[in-house]
Amino acid sequence: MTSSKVSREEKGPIALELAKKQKSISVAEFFEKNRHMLGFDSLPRCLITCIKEAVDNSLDACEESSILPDIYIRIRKVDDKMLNIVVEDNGPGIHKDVLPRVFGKLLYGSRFHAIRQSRGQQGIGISAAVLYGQLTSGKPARITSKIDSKLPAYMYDLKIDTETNEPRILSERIDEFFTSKGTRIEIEMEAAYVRGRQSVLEYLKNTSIVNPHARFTFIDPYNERFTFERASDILPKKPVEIKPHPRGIELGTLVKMLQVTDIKKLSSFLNSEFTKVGGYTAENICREANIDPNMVPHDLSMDIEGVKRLLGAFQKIKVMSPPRDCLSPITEDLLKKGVIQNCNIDFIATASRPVNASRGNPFMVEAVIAFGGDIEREGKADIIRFANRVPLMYQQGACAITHAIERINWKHYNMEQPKNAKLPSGPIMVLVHIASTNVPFTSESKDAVADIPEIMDDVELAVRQCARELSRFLSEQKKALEARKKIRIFESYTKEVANALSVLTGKDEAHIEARFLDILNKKYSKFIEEIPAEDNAGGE
Amino acid sequence: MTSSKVSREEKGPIALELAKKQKSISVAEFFEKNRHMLGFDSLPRCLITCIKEAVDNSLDACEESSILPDIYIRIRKVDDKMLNIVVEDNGPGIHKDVLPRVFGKLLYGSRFHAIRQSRGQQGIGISAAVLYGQLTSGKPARITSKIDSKLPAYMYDLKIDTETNEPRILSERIDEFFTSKGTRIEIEMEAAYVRGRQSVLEYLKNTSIVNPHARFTFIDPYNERFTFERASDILPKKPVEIKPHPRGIELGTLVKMLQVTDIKKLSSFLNSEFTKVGGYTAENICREANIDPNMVPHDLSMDIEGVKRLLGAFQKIKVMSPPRDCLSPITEDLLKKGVIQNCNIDFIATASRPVNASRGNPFMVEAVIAFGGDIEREGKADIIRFANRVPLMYQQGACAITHAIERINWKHYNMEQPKNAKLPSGPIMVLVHIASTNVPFTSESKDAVADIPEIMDDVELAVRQCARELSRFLSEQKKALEARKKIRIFESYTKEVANALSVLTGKDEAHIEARFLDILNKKYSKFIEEIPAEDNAGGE
Amino acid sequence: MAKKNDAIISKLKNIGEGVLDDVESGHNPSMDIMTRSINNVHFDEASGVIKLGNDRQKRFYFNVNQAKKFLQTLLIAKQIKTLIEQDKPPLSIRQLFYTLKHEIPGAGENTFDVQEESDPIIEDIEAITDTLREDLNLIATPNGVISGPMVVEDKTGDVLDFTRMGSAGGAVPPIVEDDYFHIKEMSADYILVVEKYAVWNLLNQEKYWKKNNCLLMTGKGQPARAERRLLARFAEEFDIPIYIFTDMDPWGYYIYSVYKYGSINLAFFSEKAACPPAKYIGLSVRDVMDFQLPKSSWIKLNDEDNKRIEEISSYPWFQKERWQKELSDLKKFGYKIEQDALVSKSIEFTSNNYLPHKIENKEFLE
Amino acid sequence: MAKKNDAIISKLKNIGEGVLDDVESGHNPSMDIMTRSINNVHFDEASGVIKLGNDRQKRFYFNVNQAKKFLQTLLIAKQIKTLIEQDKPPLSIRQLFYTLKHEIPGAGENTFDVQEESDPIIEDIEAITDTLREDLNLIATPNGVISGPMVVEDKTGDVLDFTRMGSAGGAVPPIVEDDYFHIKEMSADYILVVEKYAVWNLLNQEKYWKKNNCLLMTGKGQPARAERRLLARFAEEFDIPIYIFTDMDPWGYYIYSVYKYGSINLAFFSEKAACPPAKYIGLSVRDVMDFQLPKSSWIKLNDEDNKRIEEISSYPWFQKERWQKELSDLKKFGYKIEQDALVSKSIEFTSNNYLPHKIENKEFLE
Repeated sequence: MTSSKVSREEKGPIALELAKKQKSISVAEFFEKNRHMLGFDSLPRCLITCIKEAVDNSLDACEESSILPDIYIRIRKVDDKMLNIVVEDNGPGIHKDVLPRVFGKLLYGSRFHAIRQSRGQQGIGISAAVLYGQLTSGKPARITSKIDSKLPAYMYDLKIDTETNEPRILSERIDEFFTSKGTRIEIEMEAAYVRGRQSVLEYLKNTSIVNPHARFTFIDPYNERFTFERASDILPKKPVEIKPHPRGIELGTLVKMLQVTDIKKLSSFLNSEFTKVGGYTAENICREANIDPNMVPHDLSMDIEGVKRLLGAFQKIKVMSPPRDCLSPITEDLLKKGVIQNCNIDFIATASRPVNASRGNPFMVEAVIAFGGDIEREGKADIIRFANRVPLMYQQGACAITHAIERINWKHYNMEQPKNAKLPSGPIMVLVHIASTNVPFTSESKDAVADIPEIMDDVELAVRQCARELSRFLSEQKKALEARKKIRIFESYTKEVANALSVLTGKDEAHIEARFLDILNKKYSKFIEEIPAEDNAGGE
Repeated sequence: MTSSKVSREEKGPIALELAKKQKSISVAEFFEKNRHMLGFDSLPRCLITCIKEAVDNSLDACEESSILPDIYIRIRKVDDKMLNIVVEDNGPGIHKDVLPRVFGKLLYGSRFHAIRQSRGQQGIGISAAVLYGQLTSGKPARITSKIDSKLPAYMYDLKIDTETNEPRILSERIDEFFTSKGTRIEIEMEAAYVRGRQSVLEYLKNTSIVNPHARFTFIDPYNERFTFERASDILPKKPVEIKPHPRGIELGTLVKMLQVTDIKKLSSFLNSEFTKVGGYTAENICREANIDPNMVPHDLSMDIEGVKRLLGAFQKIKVMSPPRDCLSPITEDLLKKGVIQNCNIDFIATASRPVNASRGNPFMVEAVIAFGGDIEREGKADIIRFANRVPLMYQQGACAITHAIERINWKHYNMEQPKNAKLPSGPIMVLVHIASTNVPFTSESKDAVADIPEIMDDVELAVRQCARELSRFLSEQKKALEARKKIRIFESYTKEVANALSVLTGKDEAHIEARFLDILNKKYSKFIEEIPAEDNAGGE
Repeated sequence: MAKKNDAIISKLKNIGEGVLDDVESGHNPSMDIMTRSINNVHFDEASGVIKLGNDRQKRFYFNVNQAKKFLQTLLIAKQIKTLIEQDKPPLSIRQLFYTLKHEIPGAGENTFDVQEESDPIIEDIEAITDTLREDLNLIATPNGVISGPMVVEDKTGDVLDFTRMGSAGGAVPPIVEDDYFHIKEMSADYILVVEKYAVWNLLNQEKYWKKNNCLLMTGKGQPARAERRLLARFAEEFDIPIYIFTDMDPWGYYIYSVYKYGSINLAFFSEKAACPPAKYIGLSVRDVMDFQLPKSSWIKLNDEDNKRIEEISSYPWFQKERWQKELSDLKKFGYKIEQDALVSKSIEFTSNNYLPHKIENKEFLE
Repeated sequence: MAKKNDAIISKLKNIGEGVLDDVESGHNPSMDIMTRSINNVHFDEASGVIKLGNDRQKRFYFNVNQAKKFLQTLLIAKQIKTLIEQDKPPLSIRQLFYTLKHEIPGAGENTFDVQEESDPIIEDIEAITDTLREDLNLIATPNGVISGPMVVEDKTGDVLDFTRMGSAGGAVPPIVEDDYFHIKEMSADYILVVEKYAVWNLLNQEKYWKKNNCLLMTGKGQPARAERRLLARFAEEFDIPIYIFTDMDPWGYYIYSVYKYGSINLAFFSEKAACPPAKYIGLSVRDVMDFQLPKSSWIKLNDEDNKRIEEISSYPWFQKERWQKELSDLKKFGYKIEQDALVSKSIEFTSNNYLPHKIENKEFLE
């Protein structure tokens, strides 16, 4: 009652007072407060996130510069809570003019506006690691980079000023000991090193599967060294940057494109600003939308109804799928090699879907099912998820890949699936890789792909295709096993039958047995398979 | 092989070219591309997210101004895909100087830096709805606000310029028809109206449970009107803004605080910049940390090891829990009323945990378990989650509340829990409310609380407390039922016993029966309950 | 005797020869087996007996569903032939089973695991060779006992007077063919077959057979082959009424029908072991009212009982109007009563009241 | 006779009086029940018999775990008293069960649902009243048949000559006490008890009893009360060897021990029905080598068999060294052999080789 009484004493509009409190928030402050969104929550996860962001950047940089990646990761224990992390690559290095912002400013990067597959995209990841490091250790990150063998290596100690979201350089000097081209980052942070399913080792193993052209060397806190060798010496084809694809583009985006273009003719605009739209297609689209192809795009942007018709025409007129070359699929062959190099298995099947698009972003799904060998026999199947060659280590239950796999009734594929279980059981490993110019993650920590219907459908189809092959393998295996068993049983029976017939008829037992075995060897499959509907002869 | 060949043709450092591509990204662009992170993914969800953001703002504004909220929500169908959404409140209104940025700029708000419980905090939500609206409908949002009955109402049509993250006002005029104080927002967007578990109606019902002081009026697309009346006329106590609590604060934050403070003496700094740290406690902390209490804070900020010792002392020296008044719990009483007003049930138990802190943020957990009545009998228990009086509608499986509840073995509480099931089955509803100055969501779409151990522990303890009460209720119910059944059976047996005894002894049957019933009525409970370990007399 | 055996041996040999012909000509070896499933069993209205039809089915060797049975059939045929040729005394079907049961080397399984496997194959061979198993030198364990005015000369030469068999009565031997069990005298006015030993025992203790000059027999529940075959002989050889007395439940009714008509399971045997003149004396639903049977002896029909009533109602030999009524009355009544329960009225009620009343008033079901 | 019955009635009445005393003094009514669990059963080395000890337990009425049994005990006591008083002929325990089975009004359940409920309570009353059930006017269904040189005068006055009982042998009556079954003559040299009817039948057909001047009996597997009591009488009354012949498996050994020592389940009855002089003639593991029993008749011991061997090994009456060795030999051998299987060596093997050899060489286990 006291508090509601206050509201009745009017002393001028409250809005005036409230307005005074309104102010802008820096994105660095925002993410400092919400760092769990970027994958910095539990201590083991903070470690993986940091390594993952650094490795992603290294791989992207090497590939853009056509260098076979060679990445070195080292973790040292500083004290009970604090770890020191080093990631070093043989990439092109980072120019000193941009280096501080690459590591010291959130939302700063080279790949945000490009429609092309890459690992990092938002310009957040590695800066977030720097942010988390300074927050928990109080210490700056140390970055060393050398961009040319003839030029010196520069070493920076830097922090992020969260109020301005700009880098603050604490020291800058030449590092005489850094002799080869590449970049090295060293961060100290609160984190924990663990083993098992969600560990650095597992992350590197999976990363190695989907990056068969990369070599990883890892020194763990106990000074043990692990090397993940290349399965291939060929760099993946560099994804090409493309224009947006008309299928799935949104009204607001289209309006904005119409507004800002310099092109004065609608059909030319369509032809040059969209991928896979030729002159003929552009004319068709305009006709379907009932819009003059010579109209000035900027004028059309004023007419929302007209733009909506144009959007409608995009759906109706058949436009070729987005080009595959903006994506960098692993290819079935290398996926197989990657898996086999890392795991002893009995069977492997792969599938890749054609390039598809969702919201104007091309994407492509690849899948692998591996079976048997050293894969854990007890419990349910393992799902291993990747997006743009990066393993997704957390939030399996929230991911479109998992959800798509769970839609499958595995019993149809000869696999065991306990009642109410969403996944099959047995020594099964399901790998799915989604390559896209813009993977729709559920959060910036990039752990789970959002439930976009087009993506889920393609994941399901790819996994089903592998499952069909596995099913054939399993049923052939079973059949072969049964056939062998049947023959063995018939051989055993035949001795008994021959003896009985010999007693009944007085004929020679050995001769009878030989005749039976003769038929068994020549025709057993025919006889065994022509099983009549049901054996009622006995009459029970 | 071709691609790796290219890498060997050196034409100056590649880093130079790469550097040219580096640039800043606007936060609006970022979220335009990643709008699923803000809860704009599936069409039904876009609708709920939009309404939720508007209603959150309205409730926050009313409460800050001590007004009992009266909120009107209307949804109209524009065409197959497009909905028109109106949310109108009786709040304080928004001053015209800040209104465009409140609705047209992401990361702009009044509550980000305040340590105090509120619904909105990041200054993202409603602007994101405006952004999504303009993206999908191409149309601006229309906002009307009146801050004083004597002043006119201003109406704005505005969009967000994503490249700059600033509002673009398309029109601004006085609305003669808007006569009472408050704010109204109208947005057109691609969205879908559905019924069921994740619907606007369910959202409003749950919102009404945790905001018993608010009235909601809802007009659905079929022109049907729903009203959710107040269960209480008393406004919740306004949460008070506090300083950070030393327990759980992070090294980096502490360093920053030491750097920027104007206070010249460490002990005074501790005393005035932290909640619940008095002069005596401040001295104790310094002593424990082995730091001179008269030291200048800024000097200490240079000595990371010293700051670490200070942080260690924060953990060792006992500091009182954060004050409860920065939070606005619903209180057990009103939670009960809210549930009972919305649901016919047989039993209800509530629990609330003391205020706790995680990473310097105070939080508090309240829980309710309701049983029986109209609650669905088949299938598993319903979990209803709330954070800061806002229902969490999506991603139940990814939420700390769910995970904490799933840690409980419900069989210990007399409830059925099928093998491998994570939740009990039966007519059970579990409600959990987390109130915090900063709820750690897993993503900006605010669907799920991150797995912070302190929060999970408190959720588990609160739910267990309710579960114990329910368990007692269930076992008493069962006991009463069994006792009634036992007496009835003994009455039946006694007729037979009396007859047999009469035949054996020749005594009067009616007399024998009467004597037996006499003992049964007087002493049955004593006799029935003194059951010896096992009945071996029969000797099978 | 020798001639009869020669014929049987030749039939058994034929089975083997047929199989050998198939093998020599490269065919999948097979045997013709009389179909004993319900489809090939019919109720012959004229003779009032359940009979096996003429349908045959091939049993193949090279067929995973049939191979084991094929083997088992040959094993049993072989064994029977051997035993007859060596002029051995009859064996039980259990002994036959044990003489053949062994592990098949290399197959990891036994020729037979349980007697339930060999029993139906013995029936197959009975049908193939058109010979009762008793003539194949096989016997089933009998359970019955008899008392009353009958004198029998056993194959052993012993003369058995069934009026002088004491409290235990005379046991039914495993083979009751005339050469084993020659009935020299039979002066009973009727034959009363009682389902349960306990009831038979009570009647025997009260010398019911003496007071009523009848033959009193029990098969101890569902009768074995010997009791059925013996009752068939009584019907063939003596022109006196035969009454069947069972529980008032579908299981009791069915025991009556097995004595009278035979059974589907042993359709081949039924032709030789049915007793068409048998009459059902009770308990029947009418009796509950007529004799005021106390409610304390009623037992609720359970699901299984009701299911069995449905089944029996559909059998061709229960289609007579009186029986359909009895079955639907039982269902309506909702309770069953066991013949033992008559003792709850009084111990002597069965012998002094119930049976004399029913016989005097000819209250039978047929 | 009347005096014996008076004593029994008085004992039954006492049960009721005790309960009434409790009620009248406001106590929870109870009865003293002899504990029949294994803890109160011991093997009496001196007499070589399993005996019931003196432990008693109270059975209370007002105790949800015991109330139903309490009621059932009174119902059965009442019924037995009534039947004796009315001088009725003995009933089977099944008949007794049916006379008492009915729905308890208001309780939604029956006094008894299955005979397994009333049987143990009959045993309780036997123990309370220290009276064999046969004297309580109750009988169990007998299964046995006998042939051989014995003449019996039955209670009916019939004189039964067991050398003249034909192929079926003479049936064992339900009550074998002297007043019912008076043995007038016994000229056998020994008594041979055979586990299985099929084996008994084969020996009987071959007139084994005549050739060897012995009494040939079978209980058809696990013996019923009458067969056990009869064997006990033979031992009490005649000084001739008694041999038990069973399968070579723990079940067969156990049947031997039941005849000889009695059983835990019927410990009260055992004192009166044990036959301490009985000797085990076979099959035993030594026989496998001695008689070269063919491997085809061996059957693998299954888990249940092995478990049973373990159990039997721990029984006090199997502690003799020879028996412990037999049991461990069986386990080591890993196979069991059924007595029926001897026919696979030759049909006459049992009577012409096996049994004579064993008896001549006194190869018994005791």
